[in-house]
Amino acid sequence: MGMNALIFNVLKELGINPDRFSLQWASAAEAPRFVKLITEFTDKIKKLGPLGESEGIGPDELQAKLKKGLAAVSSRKVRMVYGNTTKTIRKEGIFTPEYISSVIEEKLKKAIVGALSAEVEEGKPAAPEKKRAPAKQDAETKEAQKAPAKAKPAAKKPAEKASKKAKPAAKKKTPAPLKASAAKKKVVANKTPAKKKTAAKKKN
Amino acid sequence: MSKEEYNPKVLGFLCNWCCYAAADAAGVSRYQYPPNLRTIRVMCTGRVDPSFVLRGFVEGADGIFTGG
Amino acid sequence: MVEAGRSPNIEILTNADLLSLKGQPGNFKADIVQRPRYINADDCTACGLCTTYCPRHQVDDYNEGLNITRPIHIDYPQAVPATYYIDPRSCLHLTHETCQICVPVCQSKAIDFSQKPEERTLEIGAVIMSPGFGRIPEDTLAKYSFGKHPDVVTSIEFERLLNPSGPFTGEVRCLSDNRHPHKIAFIQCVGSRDIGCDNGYCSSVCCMYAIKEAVVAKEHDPDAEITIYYMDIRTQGKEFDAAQKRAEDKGIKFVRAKVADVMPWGDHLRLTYSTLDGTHSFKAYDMVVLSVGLESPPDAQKLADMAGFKLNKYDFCNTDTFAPLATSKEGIYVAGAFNGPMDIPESVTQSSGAAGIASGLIKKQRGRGIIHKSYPDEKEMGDEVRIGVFVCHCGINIGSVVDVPDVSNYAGDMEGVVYYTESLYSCSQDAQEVLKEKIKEHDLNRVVIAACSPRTHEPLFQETLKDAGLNRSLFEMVNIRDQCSWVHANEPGAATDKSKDLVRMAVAKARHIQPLPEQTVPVNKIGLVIGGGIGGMTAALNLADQGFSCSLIEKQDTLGGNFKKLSHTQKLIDQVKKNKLVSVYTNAELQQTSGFVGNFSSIITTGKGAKAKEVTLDHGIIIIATGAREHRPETALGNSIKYSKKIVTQSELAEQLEGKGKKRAPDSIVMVQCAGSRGDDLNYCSKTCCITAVQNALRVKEINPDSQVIMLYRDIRTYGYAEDLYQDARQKGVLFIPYEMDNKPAIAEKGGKLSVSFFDPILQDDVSMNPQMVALSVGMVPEETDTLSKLLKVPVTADKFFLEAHVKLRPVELPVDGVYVCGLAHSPKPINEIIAQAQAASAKAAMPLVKGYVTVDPIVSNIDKEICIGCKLCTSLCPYQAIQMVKDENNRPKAETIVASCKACGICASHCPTFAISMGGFTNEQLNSQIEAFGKEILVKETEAA
Amino acid sequence: MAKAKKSREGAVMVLGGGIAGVQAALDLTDLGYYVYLVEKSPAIGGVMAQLDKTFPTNDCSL
Repeated sequence: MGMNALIFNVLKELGINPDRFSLQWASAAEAPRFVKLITEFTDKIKKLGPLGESEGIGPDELQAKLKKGLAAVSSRKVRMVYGNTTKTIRKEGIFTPEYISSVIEEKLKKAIVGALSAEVEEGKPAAPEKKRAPAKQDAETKEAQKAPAKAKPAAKKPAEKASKKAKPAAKKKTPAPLKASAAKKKVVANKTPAKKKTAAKKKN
Repeated sequence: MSKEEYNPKVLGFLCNWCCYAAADAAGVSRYQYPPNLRTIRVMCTGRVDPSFVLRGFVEGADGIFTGG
Repeated sequence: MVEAGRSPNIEILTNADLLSLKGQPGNFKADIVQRPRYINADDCTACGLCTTYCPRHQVDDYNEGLNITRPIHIDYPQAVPATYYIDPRSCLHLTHETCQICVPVCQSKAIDFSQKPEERTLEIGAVIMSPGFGRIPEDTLAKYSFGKHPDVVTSIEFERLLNPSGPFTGEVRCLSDNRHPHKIAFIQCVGSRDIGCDNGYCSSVCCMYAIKEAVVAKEHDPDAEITIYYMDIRTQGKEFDAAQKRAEDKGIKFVRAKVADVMPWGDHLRLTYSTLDGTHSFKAYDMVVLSVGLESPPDAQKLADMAGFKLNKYDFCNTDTFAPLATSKEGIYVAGAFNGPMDIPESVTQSSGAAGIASGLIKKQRGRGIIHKSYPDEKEMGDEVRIGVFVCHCGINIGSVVDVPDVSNYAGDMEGVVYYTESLYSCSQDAQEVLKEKIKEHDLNRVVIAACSPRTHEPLFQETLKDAGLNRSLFEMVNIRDQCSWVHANEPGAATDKSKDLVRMAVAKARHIQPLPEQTVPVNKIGLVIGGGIGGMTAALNLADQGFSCSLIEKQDTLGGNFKKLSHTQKLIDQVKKNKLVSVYTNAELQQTSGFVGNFSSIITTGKGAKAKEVTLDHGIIIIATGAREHRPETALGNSIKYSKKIVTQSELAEQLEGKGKKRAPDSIVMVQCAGSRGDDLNYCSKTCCITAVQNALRVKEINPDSQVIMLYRDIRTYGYAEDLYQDARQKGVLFIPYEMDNKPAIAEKGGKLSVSFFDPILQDDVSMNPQMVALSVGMVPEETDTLSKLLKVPVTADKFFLEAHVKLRPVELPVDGVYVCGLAHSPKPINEIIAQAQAASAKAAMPLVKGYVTVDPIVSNIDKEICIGCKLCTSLCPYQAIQMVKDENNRPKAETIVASCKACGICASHCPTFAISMGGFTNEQLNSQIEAFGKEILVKETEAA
Repeated sequence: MAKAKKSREGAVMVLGGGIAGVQAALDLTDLGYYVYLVEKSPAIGGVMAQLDKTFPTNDCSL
C-alpha cells in the first residue's frame, strides 16, 4: 500500500494522471474478478488516451519529467525515507489506505519534491553509481538499532510480552519458537557462507 | 498509431501465487478480455520496485497494472 | 506419462500379459509373457518412414476405428514408449509370410521379424491391480442404431473427433458426409443403470464427461445446438455443479427425458423421447453421441482366478467399504476403475493410496535395488549468450489463434537467439528428446519456451534441462496459452502481436539469467495429523505402517469425529491407542505454525482447564483431516424450518431408526432432497445425502412395510453401486417425485400438524398432504477452515473447503509444499472415499520423509555485501524473518539471507535503498531489461517500416 | 543403463498402464521401490491418452 501512495505522489508531482497506475488484488480462485479489473483498467486507459496527451505534456518534456521521476525514486534519500515509513506503518499496524497515504504524504512529500527539483542524474541507476563505503552511520540507521531489539526470539507467546498495542500485526511479527529457528540457523550457518561467496563472485 | 482506434499499451506485474494464477484460471474458463496487457511475472507484488513502475512509464506504457 | 517414461526405477513392459501369480505378501512370483513388437526399441527413431511405405491398410483402434492406418505404426506421436510396433493381426508378412517392404526402408535397421514372445518371472513384494475398465457391448447400443448409421458415435469416438490428432485433425465432422454437425444430441446412461445388459450400477462419470465434451464442442463451433437427454444429472464431485451451470449458460440444453430410440431419417437422425409429463416427441439431429458407461475389464475373471481375489456381482473387484483399496487377497491391492466406475481424480487418489499401503507392507525392503538418478555435471557457462526459443502449438490450443510460425521467426532474428523452432506438444516425451538434442547440438546455454503456464509445466522443462547438463534456472517460460490464445480467442492478430511482445520480453530477461546453486535442507521425519476422525486416524495409522511416527491432535476430548458410533471407528481408536508411533493429543488445537516442508514447528494447546498446557512439536509434514459437520439451514427451499421431533434431518432419522422403540418408523414420511444445498443456501452438492436418504427410506420400509415414503428430489445422485439401493427402494414402493427450483415444495407446521404441498409432474397437478414426519436431506459445511487456512497460509475455495493443488494430478496435496488434505475437509464424500483419500494423503506425505532432504527453490534473495550499508530495513520488513545481520571482515554490520526460510517474495529487494538485494531468477537487471523490451516495440516496428 | 540386480522383495508389480497404473508407479518410485509396470497394449496411457481435454483445466490430457 505504501508503494501505491508513493507512486501516486510522484505521478501527481510530475503532473501525470495517477489513475494510470493501479494496484489491485485477486486471489487464484477469483478469475472473474481479475478479468473485470483488467477490462476496466484497459478501458479507463483507453479513455485517457496516450501518456502525456491527456495531461497536455509534449513527448520530449514528458520523457524528461519521467526520467527525473525515475531518478527520484532510485535516489538513496527517497528510498531510505520510503523504507523507514513502511517500517513505522508496519510497527503501528494500522493498514487502512487513508492512514498509509497520510503517513506517506507527510513523510515523503518533502523528499520527493527535493529529489525532483534536483537536476537529473544521468544514467540508469540499475546498480547505484557510486559504491561509497558509509563514512558514518547516518541518523536513521542508528535510530533503527535503538528500536526495540527483537533479535532474541522469545519462546513465550507474544501475549505475555507487554507490547501496548496487541494488534494482529504484532502477532505476525513473532519470531519462530526458539528451538526451531536455532535449528535452522545451525543448518543454514554451515551451508550458506560457502555458497554465498561463490554465487556473489559469479554474479558480478 | 492511427487516431480513431487508439490501442493503449498496458504493462502488468502479476504475482505468481495470486493474480497470475487468477489469469491462468481465467484462461481455463475461456473468459475473454482486451489483449493490451503485457505481463511480467513476479513472485510477489512486494518485489515491484517503484523504479520498475517509473521505468515502465519511461519505456512508453500508457498504464501499469500491478496485481497481488 | 513423460515422468514414468524416463524414470530409471520404472520398467515398462508393454505388450505383456500375466500368466500366473503365486506366493504370499512380501514374496510373490509373477510369470508374464511379452508379445513381440517386431521392432527393437533402442534403434527405432520414430521417424515414420516405415508407415508410409507399408502397403497394408488397417483400422486404427486408437482412433476408435474412425480412420485407417498401417500395421506398422505408432498410436500417437507422444506415446510412451515412443517406439513403433507391428500389429501381428494384419501384417502381410506375419499372416501370409509375404512382403517385407518395411525392413529395407528402415534407415536404422530396427525391424526384426525374428522376435519371439519372451516369458519372464518377476520377483515382487506386492501387486497393484489397475487394469482399468472395459467397453459396453455393441448390442446394447443397437437400439440407438449404432453401427447402422455412421453419425451415431460413442463418447470415446467423439473425444477422438475433438482431438487435434484425431481423424479430422480436431474438426468435428459427420462421418456420413464430412459436413459440420449443427445439432448434436447426447444420450446419457447408455449401458449403465440398465438391467437389460446387467449393468445395474451407475458409471458415475458419464454426466460430467458429456458436459465437458459438449462445452468443448461448443468451443469448436459456437453456434452448434447441443442437447443432453438425461434421467438424473449426477455431477456430485467438487465444483462439478458449477461446471454444469456454466454449460447451461453457454447455451447447452438439458432435457430430463427417456430416449426411446434413434432412427436414420434422410441424412439426419430422428431421436424419439418421452418426458415425465408423458408427452412423446421426436427431433432431428445431425449427430448423436452415446454417453457409454464403464464395464468391468474383459479379463477381470481371468485375473481374479490367477491372483486369487474375489469379484463383485458386476465383475469389478470386490472391496470392503472400510478397506476400499485391499482385495480379498493380502498383498494385492486395487486402484482405479477396476475397483468400480470412477473418474480420474478418484483413480489418482486410489493409486496413491494403494502405493502407500504397498510401501507399508514391504517397508523392510524399501530402497533396495533402486537406481539413483544422476545428472551430467553442469556445462561451463562461457560468456557468449546462446538462447534457444521453442514456440509450442499445444495441439490447437495455441496454434488455432496465435500464428506460431510467425512468432517463431520473429524470435529468430533477436540478439542472442541462436536457434528457434516450433513444436506440436512441447511437453511430450518426444519433444523433450528434441529439446535435449538441440541444447547439445547448438550448445545452448539458455532456453525460452513459449507455451502454457510456468506454474504447471516449469518443473517438467527444468528437469529436462538438468538431463541435458544445463543448470535448471537457465530457463524462461512465456505464457502464450492460458494468458493469450485462450483469452483472446477471437482476436488472432492481437494475440499474435502479444505473443511476439511476450517472447521479446522473455528473451531480453533470458540474456541476463545466471545459473543458481540448488540448496538442500534435511527433513524432520515426523508427521502432524490435524483431526482425529476416521480420516485423521487412518492417515496416522498408515504413516505408522510406513515406519514414520506422527502426532495426532483432536479438538474434542475423544477421538472418533462424525462417525464415532461405527464399529470400524472404535477399531481404529484402539489401533491408534496401541500404536507406539502415534502420539495422541486430545482437546488440542493448533495455535501457530512456522517453517517450511521438512522443518515445520508448531505450538499446540492441549488438555482442558487446569491441565491445559502448551506443547511445541517439530515435524516435517502436515495432514489436515478436520472433517465437516451437518449444516442445519433455518430456511430450506423458501420455507422457514423449526427442527422438532416431526421435522428432522436424515442423520437424526438414522439415529431414531437405529433405536429400539416400537414406533420408531413413521407411518408416513416425506423426505426433501437438496434442502439448503445446490444454490438454495450452500451452493454445492454434498454428494452423500441422496445415498443416506435412500438407505433411510429402505430402513423405514423394512421396519414398517406399509408406511408411505415419498422423496421429493432434484436429481437422485446414488452414483456407482449405490444405484442398486435406488433400484431396491423403487421396487419397495418408495415414491420418488422430482421438483424444479421454479416450483419448490412448501413445508409448513400448523398446530402440531405438518403439511407438505408440491407439484407432481406425472399427475400434472398440485398435491398436498399431512405426513407424520418430514426428513430434510441437508448438506455439510467444513469445520471452520478459515482459522487453519490463515495459520498454514493455505487457500480455501469459495465454499470454504480446502483448495487442492491440482484437481486431477495432485488431489490430496495443497499448494503449500508439505501440507496435505484428506476427508470431508477437502469436499463432501462417503466413508470409503474418505478412507481412500486418507491413505493417499499419508502415502504422499511419506514421500519427503522417505527422501530425507528437500531441495530449496534457488530463487531466494542474495545480498551484495559491498553495496549493503547495513541500514537493517530489510531485516525489519521481511515477513518470514529470513534476513539476519552479520559482521563482515572489518566488523561492519551487513545483511545476509537465511536461505532456508526465504520465501523469495522480494519485499527486501524492492525496499533496499541502495539496490543491494537481488532475487535469484528475478534480479533487478533481468526485470529492467524485460521492461525495456516491453517498450522496444516501436523501434522494431520502425526499422521494419523504414 | 545396466539394470542393477533387483533384490527379491524390493519391487512391486503394477498391472495396467492407464492413469491409475502410471500414478501408482510414480508414487512407488518416490516411496523408494522399483516398479514393473505391466501393460497389455504397446503404449501406456490407457483410455486417458485418447481423451482430448480433461476437466477442469481443459488442457491436454497427455
